[in-house]
Amino acid sequence: MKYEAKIDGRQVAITLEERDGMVAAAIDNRTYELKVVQPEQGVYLIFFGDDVYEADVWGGDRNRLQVKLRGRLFEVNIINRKQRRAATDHAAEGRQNLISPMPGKVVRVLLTAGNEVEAGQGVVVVEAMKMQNEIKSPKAGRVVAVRVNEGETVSANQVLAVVE
Amino acid sequence: MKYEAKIDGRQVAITLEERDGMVAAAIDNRTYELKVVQPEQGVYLIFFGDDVYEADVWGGDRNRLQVKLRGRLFEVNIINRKQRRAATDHAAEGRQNLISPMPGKVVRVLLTAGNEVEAGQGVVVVEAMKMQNEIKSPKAGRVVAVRVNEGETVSANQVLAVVE
Amino acid sequence: MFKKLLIANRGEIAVRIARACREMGISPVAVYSDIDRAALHVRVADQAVRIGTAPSNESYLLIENIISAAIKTGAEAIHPGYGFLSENADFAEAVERAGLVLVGPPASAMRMMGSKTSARRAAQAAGAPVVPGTTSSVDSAEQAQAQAETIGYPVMLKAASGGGGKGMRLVPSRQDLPSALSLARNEALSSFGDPSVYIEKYIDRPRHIEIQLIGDRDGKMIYLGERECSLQRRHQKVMEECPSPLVDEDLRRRMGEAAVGIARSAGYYNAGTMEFLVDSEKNFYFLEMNTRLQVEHPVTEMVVGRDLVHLQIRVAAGESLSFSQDEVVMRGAAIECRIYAEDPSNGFLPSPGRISKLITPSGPGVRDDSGVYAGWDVPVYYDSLLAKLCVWAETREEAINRLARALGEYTIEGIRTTLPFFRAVVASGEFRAARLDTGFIDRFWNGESPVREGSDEEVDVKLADIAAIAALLHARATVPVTGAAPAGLTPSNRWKMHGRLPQRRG
Amino acid sequence: MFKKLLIANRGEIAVRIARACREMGISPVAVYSDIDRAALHVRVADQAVRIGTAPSNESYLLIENIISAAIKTGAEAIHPGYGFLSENADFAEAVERAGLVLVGPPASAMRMMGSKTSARRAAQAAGAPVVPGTTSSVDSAEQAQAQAETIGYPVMLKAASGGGGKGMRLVPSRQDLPSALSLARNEALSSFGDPSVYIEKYIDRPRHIEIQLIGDRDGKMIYLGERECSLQRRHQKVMEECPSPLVDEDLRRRMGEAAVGIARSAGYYNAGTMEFLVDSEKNFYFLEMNTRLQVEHPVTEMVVGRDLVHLQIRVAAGESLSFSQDEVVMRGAAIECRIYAEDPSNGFLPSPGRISKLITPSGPGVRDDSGVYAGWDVPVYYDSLLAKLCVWAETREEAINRLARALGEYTIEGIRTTLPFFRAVVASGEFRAARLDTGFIDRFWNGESPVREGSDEEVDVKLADIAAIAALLHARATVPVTGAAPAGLTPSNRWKMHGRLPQRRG
Repeated sequence: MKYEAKIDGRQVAITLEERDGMVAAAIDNRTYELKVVQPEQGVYLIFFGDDVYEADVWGGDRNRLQVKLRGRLFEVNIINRKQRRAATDHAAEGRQNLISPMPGKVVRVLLTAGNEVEAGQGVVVVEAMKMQNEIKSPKAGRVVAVRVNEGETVSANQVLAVVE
Repeated sequence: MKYEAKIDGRQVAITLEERDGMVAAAIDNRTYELKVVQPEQGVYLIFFGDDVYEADVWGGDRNRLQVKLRGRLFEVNIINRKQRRAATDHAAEGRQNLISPMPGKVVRVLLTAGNEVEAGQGVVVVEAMKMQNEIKSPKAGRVVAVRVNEGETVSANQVLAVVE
Repeated sequence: MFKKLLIANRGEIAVRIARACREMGISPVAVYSDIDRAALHVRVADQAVRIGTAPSNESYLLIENIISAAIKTGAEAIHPGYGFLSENADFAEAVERAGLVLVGPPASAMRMMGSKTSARRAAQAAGAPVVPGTTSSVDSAEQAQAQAETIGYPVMLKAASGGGGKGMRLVPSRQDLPSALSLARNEALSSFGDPSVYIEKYIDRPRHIEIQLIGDRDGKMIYLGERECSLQRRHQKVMEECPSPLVDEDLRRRMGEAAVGIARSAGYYNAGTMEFLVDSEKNFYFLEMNTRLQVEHPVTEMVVGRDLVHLQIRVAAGESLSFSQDEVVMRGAAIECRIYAEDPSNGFLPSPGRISKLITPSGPGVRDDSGVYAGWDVPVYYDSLLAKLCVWAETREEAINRLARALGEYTIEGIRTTLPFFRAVVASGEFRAARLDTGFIDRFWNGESPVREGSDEEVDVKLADIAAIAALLHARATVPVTGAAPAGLTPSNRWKMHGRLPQRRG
Repeated sequence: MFKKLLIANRGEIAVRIARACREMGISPVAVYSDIDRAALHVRVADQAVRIGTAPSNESYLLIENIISAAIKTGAEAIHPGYGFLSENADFAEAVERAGLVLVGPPASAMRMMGSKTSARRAAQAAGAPVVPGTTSSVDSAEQAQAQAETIGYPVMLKAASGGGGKGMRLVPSRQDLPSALSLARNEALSSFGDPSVYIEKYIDRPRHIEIQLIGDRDGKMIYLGERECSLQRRHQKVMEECPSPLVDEDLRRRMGEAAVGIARSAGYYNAGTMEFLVDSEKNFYFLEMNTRLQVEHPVTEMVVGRDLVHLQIRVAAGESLSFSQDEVVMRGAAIECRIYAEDPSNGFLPSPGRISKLITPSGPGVRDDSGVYAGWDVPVYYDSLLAKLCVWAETREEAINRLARALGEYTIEGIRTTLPFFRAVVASGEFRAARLDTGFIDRFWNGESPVREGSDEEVDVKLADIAAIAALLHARATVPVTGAAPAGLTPSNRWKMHGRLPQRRG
């Protein structure tokens, strides 16, 4: 099977096949013949020649898998066709939502609808885990709408404001 | 519901009911009103008045559940009617199987069919984890049959010999 | 000795104090908010009392609820840990009024040393050097700007009742002051219930070095060496060492004696920490006193070989210290990493949520003080500290090597943590060379990843490939891919997938 | 220093050596039998070579396979751990012939000190006191009976190439000798490939105390204090301490110097241990030398503050010891518990199988050296040691209290272990009073449970009740009971069952 993936942002093409209990993989022009055992859920012990690599994989979402390997953390996205289209759309200009990256409480709204905003300028302050975090505009432009009020509890990925 | 149980060999009668998210239990004449949360699979955090008890329960077999509580290990058997009958049978006299308590390898057979045997006398030596363990006769009598040969691999609970 | 002790805290420090109680034959009593009902600090206690709802000002900061929990359970003493009520003199007084013992300093000393402004006055009176700044809090932007003008920019804003970087802001110039003051006052109010903020001169690339003190009620006061706390982010410590690579025997003795002098003049007893800034010429300035146990106390414990929480409890119970200053011997080097639920690849944003897997390192010279477990849902309401990883070795270099090994073993899944950040720090040449100052992290970490110092390209590509293959195997096994074979790995006879953890029956 | 090192072992000691390698920047290479393919020691390695099938004489004891694994991977040195080939002089010579370095003593010294009979002769020649017994192996029951007659019953049978209690038998009287000899020779053959057994006088209630040595190739030999190893079962150590409660400065110096003298006369270098029996009058007798790292080395590391595996590797790489005898300072007290997969409630029978859950203790002064993980299937083929729990504290009493705390935290589910046994030992007054001798355990443990010293009846009943309720809740939730409601706990809104660990998707 052929796949595309991003490893820490770098895109690669992967071919992966199993035969006779071996895994044969090719990444760009590099080929690997591997044996794999799974000592625990999510843990892959990969034998490559005399080398052994323990990879611990987590993240239910295949778009953002975390792989711990030799004390390093890699982020891997497995891309399918739909996502490729979405990724193209995402790069488009226009309105953008200001998203809360974590659950928390809105302690201050710094700008209101109609305000000019610069890229990186704080729009809303969300408190979580005793830290006040300025949620910043991803682009320069104008605040179209602010969707939250001070004192309000927000969840992760909730839209706080819209800028264009 | 009413149950019978053995705690470290001591038999008790238990009544256990749930209402309004509370657990009401009575053991012999002692009554308990408890709140229970389950932080992990198999772990029961039991609130009894101001006391809190973390109980870690394991053992798939309800006849031999292990409960770790305040750094102590309890063995609990939940008894149902069938088992009560079986328990009575078990106490009966007559032929008894000599069971290997663990997997291993038979390194020596000490007695053969027809030999007299004393209670506690070794019949078969099973090696496991680099230890040689004499499997001893539970009673005085006669060896009826030896079911294994030297060098043979045995599994846990396999019958090694029969004495009567 | 006490038979029962209430721990007025949560998280790793509550667990650490409960461990000390168990070791001393004292029954530990926990308190908890609704959301902490199944928290680790409740699981390790003998008794546990609900004291309110999740927000800390409705539970862990409620003096009355905590004291009535102690009375109700028959606890004779209260250990406040750090944070929450640990430096609240009103709480200390209330504990005493209730006929209970606070494991901490007397309320009077806490009041004098707990407010940074009066502590500065006390240090000056005791003849110790202090950083130039205001000795009282500033209320308006205008007043602050006037004060800052005389001190000279850049200046620091600091919460008078504060600690842990909360309510603290660096102000580079005049126009930044109003918004910084407002943020700092807000944070101070929310964290400590007191919006007071004062101004201090900002010392460029300072070392942040502190002296650990322990004193008994008979007036014996001993310093237990220093800690290097220069690695900070947002003015919050993230990594601490004992001893400081900068401090020699002479400086240690001078700082230790200054610290003892200040504490004595305040009538202090129990554990406390005197924080100093040290400039590039090894001049030291009194910064503040923490009138409680510090987060980073384990590095001192490992090097001096004494248990600070045991000592705190003994002193609180009226025992005298059984050793003298001469008997304090430092051996080897210890380093602590604070494992926060923050995402270092995304500006250290908080990352609360469910921990799906937890593997803690162990083996020689490794200590993990944790407040979480696999399956625990890290709440959004409290500080993001999950655990503290400490290592000890014969030398600083060996301690760093051991730390790298232990960080490699440490696995937390389900939420983002600062583990990847620490792995990068211990690999950095600047850290190994002990070129530490409070600006280190901002220079070292660009907000997403370390500023690279060069690495082996070929090894990197191979590791990345293996990572991608593992991710693909995982994705295939767990989430069917459009167009891909639905099954995961087909087990062969000889190289079959080793059994997964069996599910419990039922 | 070496770039790559092969670890010719498995289990906890292989993991411990791999950790040292990581800390020293050395790439660790594992070897494994088929059944150990997913063992922890493989998981922590950089490279791993299959060396045969499960039985150790078809894998871990195959000299040729191990040496070719080292050559194939480019390892420069081999660390044998303990057990297996660690005291095999042929192996040591084969390693040398292959142009590799053994992390251990020279083959000549191993040969002289490794056989207990020639070691006894060497010790006698060096003027050290020895236990009366034969200096050569006994082959027939008749010969053995004749020898035992002159020594006087009871006598001990010991494997000449042995260690760890294997091939060792106490013989109370003449008629017990034939069967004991046969069992001992069988075990010796199966464990060490050498059936030789010798006879020694049995000393009643002896203390088993050993001196840790480290020497470099330049002839510097240093003793690193003693270990108390009197707590034994089946002549196998189960719990060790450093320092020994019996040993004072004078006895330590005398034993240390005797140990150094014997080792010097054998041309010994690297780490080794001189074992002594000490009788009730503090007379010590040379017993044997272990020409390798000991299982119980961590207690010495914690008290002297030096890493023995690091030192071993440095010395093997030709480095000189960087410290002198005077710089060896002992601080505090450490205790080790060997967590075996044995069932203490059933005569300590082996208990191999799948570990379903594993929680290791941590916090101040706790070290866990483990070779297993949750989900690992402990094989029947090897020694039953799962992990070593070590604690350190300022005094022996505090170490015992800490050990009790850590044992309480330790959880291993799925198989039976010696944890409940250790919990009983640390609670016993005899152990706390340090009334230790090699007969302690037989007196203390009746084969199923501790010989009770009295306990609080009311607390016991309440705990037992809670345990029964928890078991019932568990059984209801996981296994339907005939006649019972099929469901488990019905979650209410306020006190609902806190979320279980979510299953991975797929």
